[in-house]
Amino acid sequence: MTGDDVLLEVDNLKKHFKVNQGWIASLMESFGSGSPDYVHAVDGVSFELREGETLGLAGESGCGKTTTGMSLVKLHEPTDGDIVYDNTRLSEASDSEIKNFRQNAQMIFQDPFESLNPRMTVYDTVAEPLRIHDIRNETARVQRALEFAELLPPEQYFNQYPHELSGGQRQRVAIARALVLDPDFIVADEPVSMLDVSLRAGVLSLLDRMTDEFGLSVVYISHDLSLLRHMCDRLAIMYMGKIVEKGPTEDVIENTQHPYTQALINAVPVPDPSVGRERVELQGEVGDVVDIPTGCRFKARCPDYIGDVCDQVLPPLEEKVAFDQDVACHLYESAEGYDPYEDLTGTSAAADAGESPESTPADD
Amino acid sequence: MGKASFVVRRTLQLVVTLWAVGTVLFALFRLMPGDPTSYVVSSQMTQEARQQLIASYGLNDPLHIQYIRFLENLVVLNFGQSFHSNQPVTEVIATYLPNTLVLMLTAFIVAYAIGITLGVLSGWYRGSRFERSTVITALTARSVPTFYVGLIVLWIFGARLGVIPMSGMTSLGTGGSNAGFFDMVFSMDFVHHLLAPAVVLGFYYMGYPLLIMRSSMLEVLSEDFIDVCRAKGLKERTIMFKHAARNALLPIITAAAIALGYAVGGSVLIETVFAWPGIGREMVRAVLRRDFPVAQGTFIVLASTIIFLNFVADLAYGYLDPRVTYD
Amino acid sequence: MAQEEQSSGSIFTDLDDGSTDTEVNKWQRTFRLWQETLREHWGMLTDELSVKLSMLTVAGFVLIAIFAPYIATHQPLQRQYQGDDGILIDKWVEPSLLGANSEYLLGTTAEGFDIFSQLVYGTRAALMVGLIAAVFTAGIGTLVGLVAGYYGGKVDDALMRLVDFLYGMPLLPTVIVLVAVLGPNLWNIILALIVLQWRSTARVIRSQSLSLRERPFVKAAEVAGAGDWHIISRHLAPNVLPMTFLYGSFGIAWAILAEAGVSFIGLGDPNTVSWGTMLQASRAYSALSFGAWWWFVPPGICIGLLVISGFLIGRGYEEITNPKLQ
Amino acid sequence: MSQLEVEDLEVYYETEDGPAQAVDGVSFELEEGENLGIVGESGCGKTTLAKAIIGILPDAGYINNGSINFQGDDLTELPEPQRRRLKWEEISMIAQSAMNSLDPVYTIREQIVEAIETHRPGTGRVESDKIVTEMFELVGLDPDRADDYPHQFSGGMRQRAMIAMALALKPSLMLADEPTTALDVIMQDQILKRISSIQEEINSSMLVITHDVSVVAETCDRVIVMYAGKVAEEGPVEEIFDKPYHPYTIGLKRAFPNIQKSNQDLLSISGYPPELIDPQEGCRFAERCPMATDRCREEEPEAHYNNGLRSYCHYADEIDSELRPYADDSETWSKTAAATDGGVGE
Repeated sequence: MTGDDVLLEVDNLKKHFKVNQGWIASLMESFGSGSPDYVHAVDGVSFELREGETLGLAGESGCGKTTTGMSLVKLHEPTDGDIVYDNTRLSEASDSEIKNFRQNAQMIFQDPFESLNPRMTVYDTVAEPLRIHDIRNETARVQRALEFAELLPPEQYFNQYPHELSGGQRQRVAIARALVLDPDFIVADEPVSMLDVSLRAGVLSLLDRMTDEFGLSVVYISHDLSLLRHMCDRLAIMYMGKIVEKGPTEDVIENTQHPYTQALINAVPVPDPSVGRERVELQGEVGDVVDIPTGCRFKARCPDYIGDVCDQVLPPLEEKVAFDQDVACHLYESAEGYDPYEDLTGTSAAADAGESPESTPADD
Repeated sequence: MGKASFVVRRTLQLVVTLWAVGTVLFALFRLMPGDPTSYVVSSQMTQEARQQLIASYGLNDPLHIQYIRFLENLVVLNFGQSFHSNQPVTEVIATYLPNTLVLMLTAFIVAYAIGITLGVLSGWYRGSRFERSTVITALTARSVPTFYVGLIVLWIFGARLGVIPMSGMTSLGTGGSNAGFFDMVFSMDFVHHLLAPAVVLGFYYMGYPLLIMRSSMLEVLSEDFIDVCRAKGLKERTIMFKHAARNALLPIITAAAIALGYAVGGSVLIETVFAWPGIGREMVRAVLRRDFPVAQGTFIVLASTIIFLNFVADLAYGYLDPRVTYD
Repeated sequence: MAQEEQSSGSIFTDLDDGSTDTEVNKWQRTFRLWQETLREHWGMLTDELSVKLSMLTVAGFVLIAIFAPYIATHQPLQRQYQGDDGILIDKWVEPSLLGANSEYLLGTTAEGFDIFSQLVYGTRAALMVGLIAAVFTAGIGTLVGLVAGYYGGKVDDALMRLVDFLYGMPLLPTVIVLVAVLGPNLWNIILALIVLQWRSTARVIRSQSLSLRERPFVKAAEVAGAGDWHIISRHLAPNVLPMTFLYGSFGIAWAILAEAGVSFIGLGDPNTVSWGTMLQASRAYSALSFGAWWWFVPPGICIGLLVISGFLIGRGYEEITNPKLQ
Repeated sequence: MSQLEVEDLEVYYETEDGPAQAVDGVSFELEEGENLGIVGESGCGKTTLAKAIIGILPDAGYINNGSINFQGDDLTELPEPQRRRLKWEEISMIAQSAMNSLDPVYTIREQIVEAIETHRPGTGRVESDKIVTEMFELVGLDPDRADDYPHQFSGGMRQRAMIAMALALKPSLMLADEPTTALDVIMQDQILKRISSIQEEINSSMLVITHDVSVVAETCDRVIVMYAGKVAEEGPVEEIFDKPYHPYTIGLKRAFPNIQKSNQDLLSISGYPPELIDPQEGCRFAERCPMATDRCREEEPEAHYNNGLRSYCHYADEIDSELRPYADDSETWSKTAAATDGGVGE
């Protein structure tokens, strides 16, 4: 059902968090009097992860990229939708299937000072996953993992504690821990954002070697588009819990379609004073994900707001005519001929019909 | 959700906690090993007097009936009669509770005023000799048993120097029953009696707020906005009190609520040492005399005072910290 | 081993044959983990002068408690008789330390007991109450805190409501009532303290576990498939250990103070001597007005010394766990 | 005489095992209305330098040597009352994470009015409210929200409130310590644009401290690159980015991704910044520098001048021939002393 080399498929994933209330409020709620609010952190996200591919998840803070990443490794149970791994839907997977999935999905975190247990030596930290899945010849595997993470000679690091290591070294131990089970894919949540610039490239080259030498797939989560351009084969831009644009990195960055992606790229400062960049004045701030507006979530800030269709009809993320990337925006006519104007309720439909949907793409 | 619903929710919680304390007490006296009635009757009574008394207390009724009656009495504050003096327990409470409140609250307020100020200063002048000495005094205040300090104070100032009265709340013959409670409280003689126990109790209470305030000050002083205040060119004193102390005050409120649990214990001991006619001392005497209704009644009053003061502390916290949004 | 059909370049391929080489077994690792943590804390703890002094004091008291029979000159609860015809009870004897020619170092009480021996045997009662109560205070509190903090939701709510209820009970009066009901003996006092004292530990450990629960290294263990108990014992417990020790040492201090208080008001254990019962007796016989300060001053000093040592050890530990407090 | 002249300033921190030399002999000048950027990685001393200029060094920090001349007075010598009068009136600050740079228990208005009344005791309520409203409009905030508490503002709004407070007394020098690090890229863009437009309007000079090379490239006229407490290189922003004359700047430029370039291979400088407690002699970058020789390890480099750039490197003049041609391939950077001393120690 999925492409031959697709490792993982995310199918309309949703994750909502109940706004936390005291026990009295939940008491009142069980009597049906109070209705709980939900934070719609991830609100219907679908994408595929192919083998040996690095997929970037980009967006401002609060857009749901980290929650999505954590749902991929089952740190969160999806509220709706599902994740398909090895042709099994994880929500229906048996315990042994879950245990096998756990061996093949690992994660690297942002803060090097918090991603290692301060009370555990490097050896214990890297060996722990092996012990959980009781895989034998632990010491040899730990050694190999540390060597791959360029912590040479590995034995010297065995008995060291995290507080004796630098930020870069800690992040390498975290990578070794993620690798030791020889997983199929790794979710990396802003792995280098807390490292000094001059040290980042060293850690990033590790992630590259993982995909090239291992055939490992990486989901790279970051707000730093220039870094993502360097690292990722494909890119997905998220806004308020949904993907607004997804496709090969070069297409998404070089000929951007969605107005939000365009604003995001224009806002990135360039480390070259001689080159100017076109400044798009985008007002306001990211919307509140508790009571979600109707239609397109970017409508309040969108420089190319068309009218009621943006206001009422949620633009689906789909193949658009004449581009390689999928875009969720009414500016473009969808390849499969879906016409958003039909869903328009009320009289306003007639007024908008006149305006042809193929108005010129907004970004030039 | 607003303050109103917080108050409602918190009162609900207050009632539930009170009910829980009452139930535990009910269970304590009835489900304990041995014959529960042994607490109710005193040994010299004849057999039938004993049965008659037990019947009058309905102790042979099924448990749940007793429980319902117990709760009804609780609500209407009727704790039955004292064996010892046949006085209704509520009367006993009415006479002794105010004395405890006067002693405890004076000591509490004095202790918190001194404790907080010393806490602010020792937090600000960190590493100085002043800070080290205040911390040591605070620790000693919490380490040496309060009744022992009372004994020593009584011995030195009472027995040896005769500066303070050895016991009681008023000298004999002055506190006539007609004198109203309030004019008694403000009479010099009462203050003279109050001085020693209040000071000893205050010394015991002072340690806790001082240490909490100091660590809370240290926490606040590492915040960025203190640097910004310095950059704004404010005087050191303004930063210390207006910004640092004001923020450091917040944890003190919750700490005060917890400290109340210990405060009552302290006042029970001090009342015993200084023979101060407070409800704590009354409870101890009732327990020793196996005067079960008075013991039960005084205990419930003490516990509900604590729970109520906790409730007040929670509300006060809301006013002091704008970030609390009661959701 | 995970199914190997596609990733040829895995650096682990040649290790699949399952040859066991120098395996470091699991228990040895766990033991080393805890041993390392404790040694590290011990090192940090003992470089503080006040902590060293208080440790010496506690050790001193422990020695006295162990060798009490050899140190004490008389049986603590045995009346002393004077002279050969043995009928006269030695009451209110001046302490030989103050120059009186009596054989009692600190003199005798109004009932004719040797004060010095009572003081020595009192150490046993204090340490017994202190240590046992502290172990349970820290133990139960940590367990409840860890479980509430880790599982959160309904479990957390239920446990924390219980803690709030316990906080509603004033400590000493509740112990008094419990001891009155259960009968005045040392074990009942200890039981009453155990029931009440774990509440503050639970609340602190719970808030620490809640914050540890969200740390990436716990998430990483979860992702690797670690079970709840594995995470609690490997990741939460070692990081919560300093706080447990801290509240353990505070527990010693509170327990001793509470026992002294309960004994002082007359609910102490009649057939064991403790510093609290000594003070109660001295008050009952109004040693104050007799000026027999050698009767009621030493017990108070012993309590103060032992309790302040407990606090100082605790504070030394607190400064390790929270560097801001230095 | 330029507005701010810092002459071989040394700022040390007292630690158990000896003084940490956070700033070790830094000199630079700032003209009226100029926009100077100080860029460097963590631990290079840029924040300590900023705190020394503003006058909020922590107790453990002290100025060991050197002077900070600001509009004629040496701030290090000035007695406390005068020094305090200069704070915020002449030199104001925009802190990094406005998250906790505003006192949580007072409203924004109260905190701004406090700054005004401290320095101009006479101003009445009406006057200070007018300033608050004016400042709010200047930074693009709705004046009616001046009575909110800091926690009711979003990250971007709190940063604007910080800027409003910094502008309240129309200072002649504004010091921004990582002003946009905690913000998302779109909010950062809005804030940077706002800061530069305000700066022109009130014509105050600005000192921007950041680790983000791109932010400096877009906002500053001149740049100082700092490494391990010393100035590595200083000069106009165009020249420094085009052809730097210090190996560290060259390496740093290649470690920074540029969104406008496709498939660029990033480069990392092996090794890590040296200890600040009795650091070794000579150039502090020697350990990680591909051109390092024994001379670099013993002798401290003086300033070399190449087309307007002041760089502290013995071989600054030979950079065009020795390093620049091979600077792009990562081989040159991996055979430095730090890389070869057993394991990638970083």
